[in-house]
Amino acid sequence: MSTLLQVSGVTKRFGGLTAVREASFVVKAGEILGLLGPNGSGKTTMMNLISGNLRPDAGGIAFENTEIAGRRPHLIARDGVARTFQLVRVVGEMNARENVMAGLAFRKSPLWGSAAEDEADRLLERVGLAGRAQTPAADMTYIDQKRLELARALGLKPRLLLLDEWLAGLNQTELEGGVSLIRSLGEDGVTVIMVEHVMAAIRSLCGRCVVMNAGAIIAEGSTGDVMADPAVVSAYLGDEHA
Amino acid sequence: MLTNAILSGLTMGGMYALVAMGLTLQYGVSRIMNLAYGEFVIAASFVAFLLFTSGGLSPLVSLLIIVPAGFAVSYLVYGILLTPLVRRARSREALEADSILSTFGLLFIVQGLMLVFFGGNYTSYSYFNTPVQILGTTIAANRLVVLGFAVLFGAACYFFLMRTRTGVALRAVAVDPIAAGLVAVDVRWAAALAFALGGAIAVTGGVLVSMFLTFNANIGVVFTMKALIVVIMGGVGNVAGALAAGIILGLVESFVATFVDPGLTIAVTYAVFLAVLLVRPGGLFGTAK
Amino acid sequence: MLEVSALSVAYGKHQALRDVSIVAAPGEIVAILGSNGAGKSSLLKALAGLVPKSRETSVTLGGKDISRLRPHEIVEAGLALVPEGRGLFGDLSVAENLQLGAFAKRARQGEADRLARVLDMFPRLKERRAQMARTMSGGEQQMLAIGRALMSSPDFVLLDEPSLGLAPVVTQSLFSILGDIAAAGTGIILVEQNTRASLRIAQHAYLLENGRIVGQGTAAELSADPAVQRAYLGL
Amino acid sequence: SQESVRIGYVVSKTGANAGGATTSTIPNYELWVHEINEAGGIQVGDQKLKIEVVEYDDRSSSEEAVRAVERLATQDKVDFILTPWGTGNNLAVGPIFDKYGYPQIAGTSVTDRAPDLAKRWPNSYWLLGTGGSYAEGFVDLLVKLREEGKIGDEVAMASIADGFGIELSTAGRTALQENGFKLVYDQTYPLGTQDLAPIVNEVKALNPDVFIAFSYPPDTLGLTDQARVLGFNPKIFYTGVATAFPLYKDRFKDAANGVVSLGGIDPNDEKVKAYIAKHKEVTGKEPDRWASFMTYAGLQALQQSIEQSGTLDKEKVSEVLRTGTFDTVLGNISFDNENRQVPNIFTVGQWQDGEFVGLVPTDKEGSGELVFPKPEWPAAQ
Amino acid sequence: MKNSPAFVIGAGAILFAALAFVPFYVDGYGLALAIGIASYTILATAWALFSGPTRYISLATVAFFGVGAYTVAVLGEVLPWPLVMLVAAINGMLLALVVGLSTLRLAGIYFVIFTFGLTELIKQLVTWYEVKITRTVGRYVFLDIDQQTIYWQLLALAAILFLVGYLIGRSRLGFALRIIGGDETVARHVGIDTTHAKVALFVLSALFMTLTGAIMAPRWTYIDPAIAFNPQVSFQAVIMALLGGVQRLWGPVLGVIPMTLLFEYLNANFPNYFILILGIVFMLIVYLLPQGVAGAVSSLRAWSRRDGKSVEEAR
Ligand SMILES: Nc1ncnc2c1ncn2[C@@H]1O[C@H](COP(=O)(O)OP(=O)(O)OP(=O)(O)O)[C@@H](O)[C@H]1O
Ligand SMILES: Nc1ncnc2c1ncn2[C@@H]1O[C@H](COP(=O)(O)OP(=O)(O)OP(=O)(O)O)[C@@H](O)[C@H]1O
Ligand SMILES: [Mg+2]
Ligand SMILES: [Mg+2]
Repeated sequence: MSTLLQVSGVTKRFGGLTAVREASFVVKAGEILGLLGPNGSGKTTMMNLISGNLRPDAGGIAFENTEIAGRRPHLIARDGVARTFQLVRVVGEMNARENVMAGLAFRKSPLWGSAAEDEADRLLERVGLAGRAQTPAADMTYIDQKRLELARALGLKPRLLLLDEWLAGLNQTELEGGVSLIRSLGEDGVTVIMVEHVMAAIRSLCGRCVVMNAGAIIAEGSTGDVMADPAVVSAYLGDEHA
Repeated sequence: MLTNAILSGLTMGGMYALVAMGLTLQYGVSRIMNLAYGEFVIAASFVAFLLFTSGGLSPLVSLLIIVPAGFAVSYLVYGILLTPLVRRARSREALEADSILSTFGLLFIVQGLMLVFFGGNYTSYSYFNTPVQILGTTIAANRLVVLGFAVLFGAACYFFLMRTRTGVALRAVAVDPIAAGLVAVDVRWAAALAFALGGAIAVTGGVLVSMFLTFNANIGVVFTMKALIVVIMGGVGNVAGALAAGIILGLVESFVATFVDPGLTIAVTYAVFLAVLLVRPGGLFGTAK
Repeated sequence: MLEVSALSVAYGKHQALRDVSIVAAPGEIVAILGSNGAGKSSLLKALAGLVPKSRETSVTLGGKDISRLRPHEIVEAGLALVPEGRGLFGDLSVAENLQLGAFAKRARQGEADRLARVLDMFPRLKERRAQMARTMSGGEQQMLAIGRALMSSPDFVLLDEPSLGLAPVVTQSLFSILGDIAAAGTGIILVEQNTRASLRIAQHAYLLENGRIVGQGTAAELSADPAVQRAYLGL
Repeated sequence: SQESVRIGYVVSKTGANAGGATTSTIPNYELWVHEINEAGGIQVGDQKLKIEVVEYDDRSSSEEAVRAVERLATQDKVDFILTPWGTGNNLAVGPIFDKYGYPQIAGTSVTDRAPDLAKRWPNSYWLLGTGGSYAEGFVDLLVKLREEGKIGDEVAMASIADGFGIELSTAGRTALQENGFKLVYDQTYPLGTQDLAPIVNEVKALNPDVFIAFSYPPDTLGLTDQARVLGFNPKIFYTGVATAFPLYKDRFKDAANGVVSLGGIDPNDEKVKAYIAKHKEVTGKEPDRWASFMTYAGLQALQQSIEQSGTLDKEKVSEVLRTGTFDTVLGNISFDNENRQVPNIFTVGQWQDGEFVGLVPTDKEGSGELVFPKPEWPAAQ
Repeated sequence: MKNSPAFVIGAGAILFAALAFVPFYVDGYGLALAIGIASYTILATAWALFSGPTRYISLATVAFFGVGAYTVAVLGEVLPWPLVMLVAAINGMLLALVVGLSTLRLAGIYFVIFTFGLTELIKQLVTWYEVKITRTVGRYVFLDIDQQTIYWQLLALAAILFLVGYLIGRSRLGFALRIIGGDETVARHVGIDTTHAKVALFVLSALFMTLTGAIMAPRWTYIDPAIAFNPQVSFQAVIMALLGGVQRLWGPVLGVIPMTLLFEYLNANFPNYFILILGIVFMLIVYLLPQGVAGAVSSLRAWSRRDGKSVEEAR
């Protein structure tokens, strides 16, 4: 598998706090990579750095062999990196269809007009929001808003999808649906980096994981190996998952 | 000349800061963008003038009447006129737009009342205009009083907001009114309190500036805009910021007038204000989002 | 005792809750189970006074009717909510958020002790007392929200998905902390997607579907119920 | 034939210009209407017609003034229109007065273009004249003082940065320089300046014999205040608009003594005394000693030209206005045919024991003697 | 059918063509009123073009308006009229570019007051320049442009504005702006160049404001900074737009017309209590029409439509 994303030596500081410290890892095309770590270890910050929401203080990020570190987010998005947010962000006063059209209208090969509407409805259906096209996003539950966010991200036709705790808050049945949705994305050839604290999902979806702690990467490798790593167990998983 | 400039700048700056502090409470905590703010300032000036000329009451004494009255009137304004808007507002933006519109109406009403009662004439009287010698320069006592009040109020407000429980509660309301309810803060009470405190400060400013500024029923908006500039430059809801911003603007004004060109004073104050925002989009002490 | 009966909530035409009745005893953990959109959050918000309840609704806490009170009065009466999305004061520091937690008059006494307990429970908060809440990580904010609710010395805490976004190791300790809190006499109404863990610590549970209570029982009974197992436990 | 004379006007009752309009314009309009109606009306031909007023507020905006005058002319169809307050608004409404043939008797406009305007709009009268006439009149006075050895060459000048201040200061600067004065301080300050201490401080340090401020009411009071607090007492202390207001006298009492400004009256003139008394009686306050007089004189001229022509026909009344002589509070006046201003006004006056006495032109009847040097400021209360 | 672009544009064209005949049917006052309405319609609509979707409340309206007026004051007697307009347009757009680029990091009230401060700065600088350099603070504009012509120019400008606004509302640019107004971070992450979009629309809206100032200037004969840069104009435009409703292109005009007529009515009937009564009326409007006039019209329409439907169902 070829390398899709290469993060090398990235550092990000907030005032005196180093949120990400000389982190390096690679993401291969087509894989679903788990990004794990205790709360406050820098996972969301890492997502922000990749998507261009933050600018690294040092280090490089190469996407398809092009340097994207510090580029403005809209350019990165057009290059094919889409994301969802840990605390959902949808445009509340727009309806679901319009929210998804936001993802379609400004990508590299934009869709507009009725083509965009049709595609938006198709994506809504894919994430489980069929028939909700006219619902204002503000009136949807948290979980539905997360679905909506995913549909919007898919609208960008991403080659790399960043999911920040997208499965958090789903109950068992819903979780199963979510897991198979992400799996199907992988089958469609979308590369995914997912931050998640739900271990069952990580185990069933991710071939490889990267684990961060206090901003640094403490483990990288196949999911099984990583989960057995004593450092990961003590810092993150706790005895229950060991 | 330097001490002159500094002193004159400090006194004017103190006046700006004092007037701005009330607005920063009203906007910062109660989220009411009070466009009628300056009208309250001027209304107090008129009342002080009236008490002085017809009753011989010193403005400093009349503060004892006018400040509680300002507090009470503001409390009622909030309770009666603004609470319905607060209740119906679905978002911060909605409340902002509504409060702009309704206080714009209030501005007209207060101004209209002043016109009816006092006419459109310029009004001016003189109190405590005695020269005081400090550091080898002369300054009018009434201006020193304003500076004193500004520092006093600034310190008191700062202490109140940062150190007292009620103060922290007011700040909490400023940040998130819904969450404030969840920690047992009576949001309506807190917002009305902050609005009324702001009103009390506004009228204090009005009484004090009436001792040396010429005013009429139409210049309220000048005070509103100046106060807004100071509030924004200091960072919304930040009393220390308002004090600092007011004094900076006062000093800039007097230095430009003394050493550069009086014709540029206002231009430079605006330029400084804009420059501050360009560098710190959340104001001097604000947190940029 | 927290007793809720005939609770209904509507958002415009949309009826989110219908005739819901639940009870919880002091020191008891009551779990509310239900799928996405069932109305769990609406239930907690209604109890906390954030959304209007229908006229028939009755909520009593220790015998006192609190169904008509405003949010701050409800906290004062002894019911604290940790809402979905946390409801922190983003621009205030961690310490100030905690201080505000004890704003209720009932919470003034013993504030220092309670603060010490909360900081023990979540050492990360101790390290970051001066940090602005907005800049804390997702999980750190969750800790702060729970800590803040405990500061009000509530008789009952309403927790809306407290483990959301917490690392597994923290989730584990959270559940054991919840057990401790309850053991110390504070009742807990727990809305939680981590059904397995919540049924483990809960004494009692309700099943909510489409805004109605469709089942209830002891935690053990529900854990054994095949329908619950299928829908919520993934067995 | 009609039962009343319809008189319309639009003035700034609110907004930035309201202070000026409420001082010089509105009370005089009210006084004039009151007097005429009290006397049974205006004599038009063989009948006495009472005045019926239609008034609007222009909210200190040129656009509103333009629209309101259109309204007066085309909707209300008033017989005559009184002018708005201020230079800007009088210029804005000029074309409309002209279009509908109304005489425009402006009592509160100072503009160097007055002569041009009178040519452009043949029915327009600019009673306050040009900025130059005030500045030059004052400089003449200074020249004389210097000749008498009373003052030196050094003059400090501050002016407000708007049309009025700039016209006067430009004319003043030219006249001063032509006459060999040295401008040790020559600065402008913007409208709305609240802190005048820096200006007074700096000027005081330069210690000139003469201080001139072409200022507006709030700054006139502020400058005087600061000069007094800071103990700046030049031999000649000249401040601009509002010095001649009763407000100034009320505010500064004895301290006003010796302050020089634009305008002025002959306090011994019976007509002047009567006007002041009547103004006070009807409006509750005294008139200012400058623009109020021109405004009122203009109203008297309008009334007399209506009476003399015996008709409400605007053409005919205008004809009389252009050519006639009128008995007014300013004495017998006729409008200078060339540029339609009143030649017969005081351009410089001084507060002397509670009255603002006209000094220049010195040869004008009733002109007073300059009190020199300006007395010390009395101790502030 | 009713919403097809051809229909909407055609109907708009007919409406504007009809409005062009207004000067032949009204007297001077009627024309003055029409001019007032037309000018504020352009200002408020142009304001809402940018501020409606983005929710950035700009108080810089009069900065552009004043630049237009001043350009005429300076060049009106020097250059032919079309050229004057062109220069005004360029000035206004350049200024908007600077303002737009410098305000990118500002949000909320900081943006509001920044734009106000900027306007005052411009006014002060123009004053200072005139005082120090040209020594003519008040400028005289004697141009032979009659009132009808001013009206027609405004009408043409308004027609172009509505056309442009309509097209933008249907375009990706308009959509991008709505997303920016909803959540700027989201906008950036779906590939919107927020800087471009915001600045482009800001400049466009400023262009219309500038031209309005230029067209109106000959009405006043005399222009000084206080007249040209009167902040009241900015406030009035904002208030009218908010009152009408900014979510729809035709919203602001629903604020402009009643407000203008209300002003006229009160001014004529209560010249001495004008402000007081205006204030009271104003507050009543705010309380009674929470969604603005356009909102009220829309809900009225929705209500009548629902009503219609229920009648059908009953049959
Ligand atoms: N803007 C900021 N200013 C200051 N500190 C910040 C800022 N953003 C994040 N941090 C800090 O950086 C650290 C890393 O935060 P980040 O959000 O990346 O954590 P995370 O790994 O996503 O945690 P979680 O699993 O809880 O979401 C945290 O300690 C957080 O408090
Ligand atoms: N403010 C609102 N306006 C309109 N409808 C709402 C509102 N809040 C919630 N709803 C609706 O009420 C229903 C119940 O919502 P609620 O948030 O209580 O569900 P929940 O059980 O907490 O779901 P989740 O598991 O997704 O958190 C949902 O259908 C939701 O769409
Ligand atoms: Mg995170
Ligand atoms: Mg929920």
